[in-house]
Amino acid sequence: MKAAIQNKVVAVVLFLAVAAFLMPAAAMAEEAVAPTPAPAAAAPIPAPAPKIDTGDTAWMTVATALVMLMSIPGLALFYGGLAKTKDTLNTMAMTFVTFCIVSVLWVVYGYTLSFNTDIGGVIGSASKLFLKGVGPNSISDLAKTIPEYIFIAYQLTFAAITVALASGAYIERMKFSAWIIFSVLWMTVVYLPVAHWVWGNGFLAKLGALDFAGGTVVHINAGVAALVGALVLGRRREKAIIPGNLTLVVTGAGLLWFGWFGFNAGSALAANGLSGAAFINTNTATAVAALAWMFVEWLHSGKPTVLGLASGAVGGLVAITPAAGYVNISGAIIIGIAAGVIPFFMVAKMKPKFGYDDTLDAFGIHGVGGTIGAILTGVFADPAINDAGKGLLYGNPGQLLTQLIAVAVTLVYSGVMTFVIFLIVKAIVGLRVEPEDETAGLDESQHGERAYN
Amino acid sequence: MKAAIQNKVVAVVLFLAVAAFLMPAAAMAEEAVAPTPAPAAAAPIPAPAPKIDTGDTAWMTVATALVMLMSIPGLALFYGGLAKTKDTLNTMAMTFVTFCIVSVLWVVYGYTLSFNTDIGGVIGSASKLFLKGVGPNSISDLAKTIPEYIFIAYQLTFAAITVALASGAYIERMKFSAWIIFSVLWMTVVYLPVAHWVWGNGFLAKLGALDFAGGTVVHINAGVAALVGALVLGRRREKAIIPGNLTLVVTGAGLLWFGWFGFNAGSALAANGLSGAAFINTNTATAVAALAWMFVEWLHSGKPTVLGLASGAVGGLVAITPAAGYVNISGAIIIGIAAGVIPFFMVAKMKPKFGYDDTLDAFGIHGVGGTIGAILTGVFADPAINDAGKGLLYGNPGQLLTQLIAVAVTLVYSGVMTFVIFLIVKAIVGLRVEPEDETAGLDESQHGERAYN
Amino acid sequence: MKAAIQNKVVAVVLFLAVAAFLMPAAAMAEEAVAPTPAPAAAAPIPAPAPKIDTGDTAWMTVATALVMLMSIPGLALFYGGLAKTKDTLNTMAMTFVTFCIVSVLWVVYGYTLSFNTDIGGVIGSASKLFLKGVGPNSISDLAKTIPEYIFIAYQLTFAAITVALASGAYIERMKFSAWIIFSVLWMTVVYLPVAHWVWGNGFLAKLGALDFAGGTVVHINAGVAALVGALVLGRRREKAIIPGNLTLVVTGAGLLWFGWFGFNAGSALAANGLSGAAFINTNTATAVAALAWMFVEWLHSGKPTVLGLASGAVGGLVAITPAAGYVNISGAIIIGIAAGVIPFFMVAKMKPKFGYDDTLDAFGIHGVGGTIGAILTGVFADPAINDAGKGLLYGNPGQLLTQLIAVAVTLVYSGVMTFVIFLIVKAIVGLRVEPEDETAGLDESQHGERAYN
Amino acid sequence: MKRIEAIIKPFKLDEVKDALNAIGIQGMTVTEVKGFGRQKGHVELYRGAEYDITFIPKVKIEVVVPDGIAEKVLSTIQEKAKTGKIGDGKIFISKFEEIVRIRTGERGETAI
Amino acid sequence: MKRIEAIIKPFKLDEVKDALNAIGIQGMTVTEVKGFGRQKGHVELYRGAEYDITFIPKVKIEVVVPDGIAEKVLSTIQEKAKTGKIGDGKIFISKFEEIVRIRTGERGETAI
Amino acid sequence: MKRIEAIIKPFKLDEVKDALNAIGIQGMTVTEVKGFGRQKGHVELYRGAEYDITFIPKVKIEVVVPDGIAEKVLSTIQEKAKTGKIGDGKIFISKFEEIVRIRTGERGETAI
Ligand SMILES: Nc1ncnc2c1ncn2[C@@H]1O[C@H](COP(=O)(O)OP(=O)(O)O)[C@@H](O)[C@H]1O
Ligand SMILES: Nc1ncnc2c1ncn2[C@@H]1O[C@H](COP(=O)(O)OP(=O)(O)O)[C@@H](O)[C@H]1O
Ligand SMILES: Nc1ncnc2c1ncn2[C@@H]1O[C@H](COP(=O)(O)OP(=O)(O)O)[C@@H](O)[C@H]1O
Repeated sequence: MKAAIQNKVVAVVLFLAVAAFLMPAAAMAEEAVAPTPAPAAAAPIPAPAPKIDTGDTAWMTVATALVMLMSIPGLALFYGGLAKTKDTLNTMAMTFVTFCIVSVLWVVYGYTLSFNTDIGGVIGSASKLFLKGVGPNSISDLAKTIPEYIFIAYQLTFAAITVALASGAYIERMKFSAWIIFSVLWMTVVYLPVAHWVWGNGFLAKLGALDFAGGTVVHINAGVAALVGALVLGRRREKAIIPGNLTLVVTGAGLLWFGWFGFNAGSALAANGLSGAAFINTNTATAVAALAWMFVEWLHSGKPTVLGLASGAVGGLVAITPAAGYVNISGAIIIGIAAGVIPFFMVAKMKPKFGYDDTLDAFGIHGVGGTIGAILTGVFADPAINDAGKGLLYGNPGQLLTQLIAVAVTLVYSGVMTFVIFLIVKAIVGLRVEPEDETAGLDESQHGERAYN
Repeated sequence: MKAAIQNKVVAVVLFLAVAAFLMPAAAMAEEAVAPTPAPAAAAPIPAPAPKIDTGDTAWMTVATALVMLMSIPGLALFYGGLAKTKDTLNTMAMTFVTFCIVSVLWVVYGYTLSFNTDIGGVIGSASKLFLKGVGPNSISDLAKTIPEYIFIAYQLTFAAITVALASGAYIERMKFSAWIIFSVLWMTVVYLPVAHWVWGNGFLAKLGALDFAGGTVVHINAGVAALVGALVLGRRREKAIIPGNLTLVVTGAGLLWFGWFGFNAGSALAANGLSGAAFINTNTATAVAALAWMFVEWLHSGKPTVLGLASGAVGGLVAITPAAGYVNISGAIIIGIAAGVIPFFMVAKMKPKFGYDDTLDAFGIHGVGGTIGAILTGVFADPAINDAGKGLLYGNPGQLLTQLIAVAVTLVYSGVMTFVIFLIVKAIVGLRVEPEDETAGLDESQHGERAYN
Repeated sequence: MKAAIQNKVVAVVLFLAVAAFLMPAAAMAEEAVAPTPAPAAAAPIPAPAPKIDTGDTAWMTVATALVMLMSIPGLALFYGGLAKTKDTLNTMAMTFVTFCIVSVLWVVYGYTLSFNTDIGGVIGSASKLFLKGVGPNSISDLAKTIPEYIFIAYQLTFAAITVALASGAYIERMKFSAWIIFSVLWMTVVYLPVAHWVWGNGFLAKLGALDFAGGTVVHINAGVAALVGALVLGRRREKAIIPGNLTLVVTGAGLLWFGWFGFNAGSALAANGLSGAAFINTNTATAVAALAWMFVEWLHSGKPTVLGLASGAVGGLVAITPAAGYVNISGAIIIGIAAGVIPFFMVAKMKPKFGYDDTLDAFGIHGVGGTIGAILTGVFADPAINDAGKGLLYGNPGQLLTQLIAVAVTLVYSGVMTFVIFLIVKAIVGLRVEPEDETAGLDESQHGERAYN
Repeated sequence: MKRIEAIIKPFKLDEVKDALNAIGIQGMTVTEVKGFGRQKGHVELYRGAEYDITFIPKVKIEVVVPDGIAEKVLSTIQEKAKTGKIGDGKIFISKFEEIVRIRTGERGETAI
Repeated sequence: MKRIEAIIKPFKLDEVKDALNAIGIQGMTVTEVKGFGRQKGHVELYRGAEYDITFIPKVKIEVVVPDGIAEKVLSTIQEKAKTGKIGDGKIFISKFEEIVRIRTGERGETAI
Repeated sequence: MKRIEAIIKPFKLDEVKDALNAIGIQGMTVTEVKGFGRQKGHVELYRGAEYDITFIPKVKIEVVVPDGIAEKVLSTIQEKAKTGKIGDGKIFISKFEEIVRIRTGERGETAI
């Protein structure tokens, strides 16, 4: 038994090394895809000469800490509280371990492959492995008023939570060792390229796709992975969501909302009017979505639930993410309504119909919400808020098309790759725990712990 | 049953619309009250030419997020943990839903009616409904170094938590639908004008009333509403406070303390020496009050309780709120002592005597604490800390009088209006849940959920 | 009984007063120790002319709030969740009350004795008792771009958490009154001088000891106090760690990690490339240590525990603390590995051997982790990151020696003084609760409360 | 001596307890249980989707009384715990051999 | 009428419940308990160090049934709750005097 | 065979358990309960104001033993659980018909 585990552990470590050096190569292979170049700014406010500004640095340092908080304990609490009591710790551990894994891999090879000089629109140059050449005075071309170290850390937190989000669809049945290997592979093979395509001057950026804070890169990406993984894993023995502790869910939702200001307003990469716009758009869409979900549920199921309020809020946060720095307040309100109503019907009506077992609706909320946001950004992007984005309503139907392309590309790439990765993981350590371990709870079987004693 | 709820929901939505447009009119009616003008600065540090400063913007962006955190999950945890286990979720939901409601109404009509150009000292002009005309480059005259969007969001968080604070007096018996309607009405009819009077260049500002971060606008205002509401609602069937989960209370208290730095130091609307003074005054008064409450309780009841520490801390935070940017460290210490001792006797001795059922002492702590702070500000305001404020001790007895007037006005206005609002709510949906539902717990009856499974 | 308590309370209060004025004297006595002067900068980035920078102020204001959060609720949750359910509240109360006590004493005499003008390398001048002469425009020579008020508050939060850390070794048996008196004495007699020696231009600073954010001052200092105290207190009746609520532990660990960015990156006392380096080093070492602990435990005990992940993360945070602003990313990774592996064996193998009862391993993690960090800082300090520090690897073996001296001095001084203080406390109120109270739980016996109802 | 065990709806506990005190019952022991009977569980909604919960929270009351007043106790509980809706619960009566008061060592009826 | 009490492993509860429903059992009461027997507690690891936990979580099932089907219930529980490992638990059978359905006041077998 | 049920103060559990092990008791089941008796609840203080708590937390121990050693078990529990203060609790002894060990199907004394 121990031996078995040792092998698994070794496997993990080995793969980690391999992955690190396969990547660039793997990346080249895709070069073909790269289309006609055309500049696009990830940081909407162009900063003339690179110079560290203490105010922008102060804000982005805090923003980075805020996004870290979204994972631990934010998402860990939100997901952990929704899991059955006997699976609470395992659910929290999935987010915790993933944040740690990505943190390490990011400084080793993640940052350089996603945000270093673009290679053919597909991947970043490997020249900054282990942050080679980066020092306290370095500044990235993608964030010209803050230390590169902060930019690296900021992007790290996005990579980490994206992987962690997918876990919501896998909990209550997936082996912890399988999850660890999945995190390494998925972050490497899926997140890095997609982040590069959209934010690292990759081909989607060059296409002019708008994604202020991660509708496609983060939420659609993770949402699709969630769906595919849930299908490969299969259904749990006890289907229901039986939230072990809803006070944790409310706490987690609150911390996510709080941290999301770093996520969205921080994506301006500076402290200015644009970050201000992203801030108030985020709060507005979130509040609207929470109320929308609550009222729809009230009419539909007869009672307004606390879980509904929290779910709607998260739906709103997700949907406003790509739009936060592009739309005006009316746009934010409309996106909020859509984000409260559509995911509700998705998880309450569609899911039971289709019958896939996405435990905590990572697809229903993040996949669907992200898609809503990405598309509506193409509709409501208001040049008066950010001249980098002009939507359908403001006479630029092309933008909507671009958005659809970006969504489709992410959807297909993430879907296919996730499937492949699951097969690999299955081959290495297997995917599901033993039936008896599932009934007894994963806290006991995977960690030998109980949440409450 | 469903139909019944539908009607209620509709009612809510309708009123929301109505209120939005009645307000300005309603406001005019009060014009008479407006006294002789006389300038007064809400933001104590006058910024010469309006220009966005990245440092101030960084701080105020974070401060806004911090005050948001005070509501969700801060106050939700503090109140939710004190409620009986069977009422925990409903208590959390009250704060959650109110934050969402106020967030929406604020951008629709709240901001413009309270902080837009003064009309006769009574209300703000309605010209910025839906933030009309506000953009990334807008700057408010009330905060000349940060984007108006951030100023709007910052003030939003104050409005939201003020309404939520009152819920502490109503929990364990009030219908959720009644609370929703109350939130809409009270924020509209009570909070908006009072905030305008004190901070929006309204008549109290012109009178020269000092309220650095909300002793009158937030705490007295909410505290009086709590008392009046508790009297109208009547007593619960099971009187006791039986804290369902004191670990949530400690967590909530900690997050409130943390967020309150944004509340008080943020009220300098800049990152400077004054925000620094407000910061250390806040921490000092809070610590002193927590210890004062603990020691008094120790002597009085034989044991120092954790709830006592937490309650004292909140009392200190409340009392230092109006004074934070005006007094020196000795003033902060004295205010802290008063805030630890007086509320203790208020809730431990007076409340049982009077026999009103203010479940979580929203009046005993916020109403009383806010009054202590508002009055002592008139005594200890030290021009060496902030030349905008000069108290009795520094040769300006008039200030004390002004403070008393501000307290009295808020007290009467909030008291009367809250009473009227409760009658209206009662007429629309009724105030209390059925007796059986109260015994079974509001989580089950109002939301169909249980905190722990 | 009540009388008894009264006397105790009086004793506390009295001592508090006495201590305040004994200190300077007591300090003089130690003057002899002071060695040859030699300048050393606590704030690694020398700011030319003292002038408040809004960006630096914004960051340091937030950093201060973040470190406050580490104590309440961060540490309170981490420790409280690990305690037995019947001792949870008492454990949380220890951190809570200590933060309050230190907050008050700090503005009374703590700040001036540790950070005011150096007297013979041993203690600070008493001229700023009650912050005399400090105003909104004051700036400390030790932090030239932020208001002195913020610098005072920032250092306050370090003093508070250092005392609180030691409680982890004492819980489940120590009288609450004894802990209160201990907090007052230890902060006064141990923390103030040591902080001055290293950060207040005391003799260790002059020696050139490197301690970026508190490896010696905070963690070794508290860790040794923990060990000595645990030995004096003796073993508990029920030895085991039986974590009452591991969800609180994960939450606490997350908040500690989050707040630690303020602790480490904030120690640059500015928002710049150095704070950026400290930030990413902190995150990297923490993630590596968490994974290291988890994998070692997996191999050693057969299962990766959630408690292991959290413990490793804290170990990493501790170890990187003194090094954060001096080492490069490779240094951070190596320190992380050491911090994950060594403390694991310390608590899993050594502790049972030695048989002392350090309940929550305050020594095993903070004492040991702090020592690892302090020593490795002498090895890996890279002048390219911070020219104030040059380690063995970069041709300066002397630094390693200096680090060892600093560690030894702290170790001996803290150890001896803690022992003396425990004898004094024992004489005043006694150390341990009654056996029956220990079995019944300290929540009931010390506070008359239960965590969950 | 008889032991009377009743499984009732939690929110009825206080009413039943007060009524039993009123008729002079010396003591009582309460246990939180869950169960099902005619009342076949209920439906809960999470995110709009329905899930069946088989077991419903109940409380079990145990009272030990002298034979004489058993019937009285029985009827008191039955009357107070009754809502008329299914799920009201059951009362079990059994007899047992001996009772001891730990504090004093008394046995039999005096120990009740 | 007989009362059958079984102390079983928690994760076996659903299986046993379904089996009992299958043979037409009307109701059941479940209590969370902890205990030890042959299975003398277990070892838990915190921070790598071992600690003995004497009591292991179990659930107690109570079913009241007419004498006739007692044996059937007994064997059903025994078969479904069995894993063959120690710690499987015990079944206790006792009889009692009377049962009352609170809702209706019915007594005896009809009240089960 | 006899079933001995004791309601004791929680902090006495370990002492009683160890004493019973010492006299060779094979197994035991423990349930958390709350109750009142002579000891009429207690007062708790929240924010300085007093509130009555009727029910006090207790634990119920159940031990099934051969008739022979019942008395011994009884006196052991009584002695170990006793503090002399009210609230010490009660011991109930009842007999029952049959016991089955789930793992093996054994019945009667051998199954204890
Ligand atoms: N045969 C039984 N054996 C044990 N407990 C039972 C039995 N029948 C009912 N109960 C207990 O009584 C509770 C209420 O019983 P139920 O049948 O739902 O109400 P009613 O008696 O009104 O039909 C159930 O939840 C269960 O705990
Ligand atoms: N003599 C006893 N009296 C009361 N409960 C018992 C007794 N023996 C066992 N139990 C209960 O049954 C559970 C399982 O018993 P155990 O002896 O461990 O399994 P097995 O019957 O397979 O040996 C124990 O945890 C305890 O709760
Ligand atoms: N008549 C009774 N029926 C059921 N349980 C009882 C009865 N009397 C006492 N108990 C239980 O015993 C516990 C202690 O009893 P109490 O009377 O307070 O102590 P003492 O026996 O020392 O007077 C009570 O909390 C209750 O759980």
